Amino acid sequence: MAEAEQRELTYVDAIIEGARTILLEQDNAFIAGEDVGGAGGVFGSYRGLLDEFGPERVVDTPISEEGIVGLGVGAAATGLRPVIDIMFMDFMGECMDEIANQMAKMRYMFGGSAKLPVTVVTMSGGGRNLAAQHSQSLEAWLCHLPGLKVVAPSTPYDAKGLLIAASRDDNPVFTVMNKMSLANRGAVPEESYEVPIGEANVVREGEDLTIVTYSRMVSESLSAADALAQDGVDAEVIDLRSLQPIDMDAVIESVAKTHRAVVVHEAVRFGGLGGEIASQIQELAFDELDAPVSRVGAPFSPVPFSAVLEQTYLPNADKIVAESRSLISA
Amino acid sequence: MAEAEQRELTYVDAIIEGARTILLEQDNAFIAGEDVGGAGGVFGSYRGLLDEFGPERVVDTPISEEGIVGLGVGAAATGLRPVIDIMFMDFMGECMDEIANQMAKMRYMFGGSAKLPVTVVTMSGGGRNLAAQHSQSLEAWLCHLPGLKVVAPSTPYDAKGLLIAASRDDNPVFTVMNKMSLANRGAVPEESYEVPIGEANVVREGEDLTIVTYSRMVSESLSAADALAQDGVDAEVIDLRSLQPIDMDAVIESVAKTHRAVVVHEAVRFGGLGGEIASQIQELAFDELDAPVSRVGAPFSPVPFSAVLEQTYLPNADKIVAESRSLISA
Amino acid sequence: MSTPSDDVLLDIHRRMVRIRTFETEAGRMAEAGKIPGALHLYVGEEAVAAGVMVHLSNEDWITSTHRGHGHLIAKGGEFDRMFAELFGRSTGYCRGKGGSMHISNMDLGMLGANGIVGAGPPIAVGAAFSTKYRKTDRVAVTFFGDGASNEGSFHEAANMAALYKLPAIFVCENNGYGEYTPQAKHQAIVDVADRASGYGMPGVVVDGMDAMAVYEAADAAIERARAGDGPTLLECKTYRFFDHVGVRGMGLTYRTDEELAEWQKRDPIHLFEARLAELGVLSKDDAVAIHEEVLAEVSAGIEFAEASPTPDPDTLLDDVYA
Amino acid sequence: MSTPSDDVLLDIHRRMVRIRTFETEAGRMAEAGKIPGALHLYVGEEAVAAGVMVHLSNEDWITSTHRGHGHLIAKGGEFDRMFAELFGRSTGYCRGKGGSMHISNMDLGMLGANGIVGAGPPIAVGAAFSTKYRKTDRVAVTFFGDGASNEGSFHEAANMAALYKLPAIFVCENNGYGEYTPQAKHQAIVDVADRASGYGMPGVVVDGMDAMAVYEAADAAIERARAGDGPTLLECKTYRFFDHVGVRGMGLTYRTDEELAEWQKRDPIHLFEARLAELGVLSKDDAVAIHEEVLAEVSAGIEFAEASPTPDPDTLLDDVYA
Ligand SMILES: Cc1ncc(C[n+]2csc(CCOP(=O)(O)OP(=O)(O)O)c2C)c(N)n1
Ligand SMILES: Cc1ncc(C[n+]2csc(CCOP(=O)(O)OP(=O)(O)O)c2C)c(N)n1
Ligand SMILES: [Mg+2]
Ligand SMILES: [Mg+2]
Repeated sequence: MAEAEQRELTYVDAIIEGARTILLEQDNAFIAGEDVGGAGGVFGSYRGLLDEFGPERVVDTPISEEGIVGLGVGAAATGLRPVIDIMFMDFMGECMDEIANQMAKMRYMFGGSAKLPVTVVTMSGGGRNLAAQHSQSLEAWLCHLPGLKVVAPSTPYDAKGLLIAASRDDNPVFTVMNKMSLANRGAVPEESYEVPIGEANVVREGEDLTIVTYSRMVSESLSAADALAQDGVDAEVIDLRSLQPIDMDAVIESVAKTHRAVVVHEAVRFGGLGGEIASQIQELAFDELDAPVSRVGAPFSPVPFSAVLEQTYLPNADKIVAESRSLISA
Repeated sequence: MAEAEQRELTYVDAIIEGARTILLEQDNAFIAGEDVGGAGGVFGSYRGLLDEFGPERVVDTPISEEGIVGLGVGAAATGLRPVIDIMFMDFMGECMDEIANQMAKMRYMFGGSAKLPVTVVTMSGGGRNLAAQHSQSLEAWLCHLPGLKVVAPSTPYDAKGLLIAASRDDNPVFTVMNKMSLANRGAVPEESYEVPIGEANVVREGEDLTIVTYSRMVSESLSAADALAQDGVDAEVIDLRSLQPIDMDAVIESVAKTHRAVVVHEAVRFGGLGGEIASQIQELAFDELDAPVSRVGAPFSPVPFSAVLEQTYLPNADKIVAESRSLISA
Repeated sequence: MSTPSDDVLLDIHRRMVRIRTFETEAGRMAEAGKIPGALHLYVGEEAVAAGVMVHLSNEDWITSTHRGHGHLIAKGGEFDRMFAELFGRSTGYCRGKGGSMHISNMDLGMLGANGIVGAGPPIAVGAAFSTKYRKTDRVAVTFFGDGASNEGSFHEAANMAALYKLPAIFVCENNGYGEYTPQAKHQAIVDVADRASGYGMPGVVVDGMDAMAVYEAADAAIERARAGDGPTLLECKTYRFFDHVGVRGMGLTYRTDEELAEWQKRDPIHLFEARLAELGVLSKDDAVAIHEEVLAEVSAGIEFAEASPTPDPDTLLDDVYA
Repeated sequence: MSTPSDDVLLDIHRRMVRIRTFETEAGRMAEAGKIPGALHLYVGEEAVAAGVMVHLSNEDWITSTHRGHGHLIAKGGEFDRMFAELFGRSTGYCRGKGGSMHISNMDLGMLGANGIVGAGPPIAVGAAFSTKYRKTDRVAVTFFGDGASNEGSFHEAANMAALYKLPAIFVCENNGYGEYTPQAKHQAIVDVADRASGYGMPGVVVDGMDAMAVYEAADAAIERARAGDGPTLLECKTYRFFDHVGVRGMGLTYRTDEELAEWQKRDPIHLFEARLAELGVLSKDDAVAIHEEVLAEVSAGIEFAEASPTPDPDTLLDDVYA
């Protein structure tokens, strides 16, 4: 890569740049959501776009999530390429019908005659003391719905590249961003590029253990890998990036080498995507496994407000290390 | 059991009897939902109750799922014991906020000061050519939500007993009924009784293989077990009955005996509850397993309309047999 | 507003007859066990679909409901592919994957029947946004029932349409019941159109059994939309002559035979034929001929469907993704 | 309607001062980094909570919003346990699990602040159903913003309340903005109260900066509810003096200093104190004394919170289930 490309951006600026690229490249693309225009998004992730592209293409909406997603479905089916913002992932409860029964199924129900090139951008995760209704990681709901694609970038590079890829995809794609990652910095090329949907990224190579993860837990897993290295345990870390479709080939290849796997996500462990991944690993690589596939996720409670409770609640490097150690000694 | 108790009822009549028992036993209980009163429920599951208990206690509602669930939340928090009907499970998309962010979390967010004794009754499953929006099995969404309990009766006996247990529980409980089971007959005692929430039922004992399942797939699994018996494979079948909490002790006890397990549900396989169960089995009984835990579920598509496609789509005894055979030969 | 030409009057009439005949025969097929699943028939409400749709072209969009055949027929749907869909055949509009509740045709601008009550209005708002974004003069019409007007989705869509002055028309087909629940037991108002002012759009009540009245009111609403003046809520008072599902349905006693008979006296097709006869546009004999012609087409459609293959099981996973 | 006694007037005044002082100090604490998470302050809108809540007892229920401290204080919330909650301490009303957005007290009939815009109205309908079911004369009041009036949940709840003639009062706190979006950019109407007729309930607009006007309008609505005549939509025109979140928030330019200054001239506490002085009910000196007294209570509350322990991590999984 050329020097010029080593420019660093924050995760939030990478989202802005991705969104801007979409509006520049695709005449039929527009952004709609609560406070995406005048306010530039409550996380700042659309800052400046209203001024540059005007209110036809950067559309402030009423607080009407079902209406907003329906707008995206109807506009996409009739030839536009909407980028729909659902401010917090927790608010999906207000629009799951338009997501699950319309957006995900319209093409299939219509026998293939409709095309739904809609991108949904939303924020997941805890860590900001926002309590039970503003801190959830509900990607498991989405990944269970045939017809949707789901990506979850962990870095500024992936945030921009996956957002652009999502917008170019002719299917509904959810880009699940993470609100604790907004200020993280990383290299982001200025030009337009795609991170292909469905390809995992081996972010650390290792021999002893595979950590399969995504979103904010990638950095926690890398920290955990560093700590494990001190003990002489060499962990491989896979950033899935795409959750639906999911790159199980990359996971199985790694497990065939390390013979041990731990699946890590911030979402509640019970019923989270980790169950699917762990199940598939043991289905596909049973004979390779020297120990059960284990999982790290949040315990079975809503996200608490108080910092001490929230920090106890959230998965982190320490918990990944502990789970990995017990896996190694198993 | 005495002779008198061998009375048989259909699944739908068992629901009626359960609902009637609740209204008879609990003054603060009422039923609310679309067409539950005048029409006795579109599946007939509340037939006669309006006449017996009057419109204060059997309440027809507008088509307003979010309002209806909110009614249940507010009424439960203030001292009543609502039974809320969501006609088809597919319609949960219209009310997931009141389910996920209010009902499931209110108690926790309030530090324990609120109590939410609300029962939700809903119908799941395909097989009736009702296509993509009236045939889903979305229990995985619910089981991922701390604060909710979820049960899924397979027999008339369990339908009545779990419904009564749900209504006596001081927590929100979803009783996920199955629309293809409505005409099934089985022994149902006339008196009031509970099927305890959280206890699985070993419905067939066997030595070679454990089939873990629930709802309508219990009968398919029993048929599969019969077919397998012809091949000399002796399958144990566990009807989970309760999905949250889930009786993993019963499952693990069985797997420790059979050393092989297949998890079966009608829901889409990817991201379904089967992933959680299979993961837990290999976590808790890794050394007992002679083969990977396998899963039978629906393929990754919406439910199609046409009978030939729907029958291809739905999990059934044949598919369970095939999966079991490959597990045995593994 | 100009009075409709004879051609337009005959066009409206034919659309109504097409719906009536298709639906009546579909009901028969269902009773004969040839149509699986749930069938919500439009008989009695024909004047609404015909009176609105005659104003639209294939570039105008509509969203429909569970009771959607009438909308599709009025928008130009062909009997053969419609019956094929209801029968679950691979030649159906949805290749057998949708059935009655999802029947659709994108080429005709018909964004699908919908199994979810109230799901249509937000989608229509998206379609209206789309035509405005592309600076066309096309409109989007969303049909929904009195029952659906109590869904939050209607509210959100209506507010957004008025806010953005979108070329959307909200057509409430008020047939007095949501399933088996009479309107008085699902809302405390008589006219759904009263909700319009709460969004800042005009609300109009029209006799939904009178195709001419619907035609005129729809004309005004669509003109308004095309002129950039925003949406209208058009409530059409109508009645379904068949049961909620199928022809006679569950045999419930939620409505009386007398009530039905009273409304049947105002059968929209009879009323319109009388009017056309009065105007000298359509003689009794001509009307009979049209009914027969359409019935022949319907029969041909049924034959086509019956002769069509069921979907290849291998197509199960097709079209989940583009 | 009877004119309020001096005691009632002083009661309203004190409730307003309690809110103002609590919120101002909470803002200060947040800026000092002592309150984690998001803090939506009620300063400027005190007349609404006070004018409504003075009619209610602990047996009447309310639902609140993300901007909920004012409602809880007016309903009898105590400063010490409120600050403890905002600080995330185990002595807080929610034992540190809820924080500002979920602060609640069931004993006071306060069904929680709510992080989900529009989630409250359906819950209030449930509470109103409950009081009616048990044949008490208690009511349920739901507070919600102009922005929230565009959520489908409001629509469904309003329709149900009117249909069942429930003792519910829908209090819209129209402060002209949903976050950073002015009302004109989120709905095409000026008065949210115009939506009432679409449900079959009266809609009333009142000056939300005038505690007396709110008092009177709330009195009528609550009386109507208690009499079994059903719900009312009461829209209070008000303004928040602080930003959407925190005191000065994101420093956006979505509203002007002039607009703020214009509204501050009609500070509800100043207006009411002038009125009480005119009526001879409260002298300037007495008012100052009350402010000081309340400030002392607030300070004590903060001290209590600061001295309180953080929750024991072992309580994390408590109270997920009963
Ligand atoms: C979200 C949702 N809730 C409930 C239903 C079940 N349902 C199907 S049709 C119907 C009645 C609809 O009434 P209305 O909107 O008046 O239309 P009509 O049937 O009278 O044409 C109901 C409740 C549904 N399909 N979707
Ligand atoms: C369902 C949902 N959508 C969006 C948000 C984000 N949000 C929080 S407050 C707010 C504005 C609410 O406006 P309004 O109802 O007028 O209340 P105000 O803040 O003015 O008191 C928004 C959009 C949310 N919390 N919940
Ligand atoms: Mg109707
Ligand atoms: Mg506001």
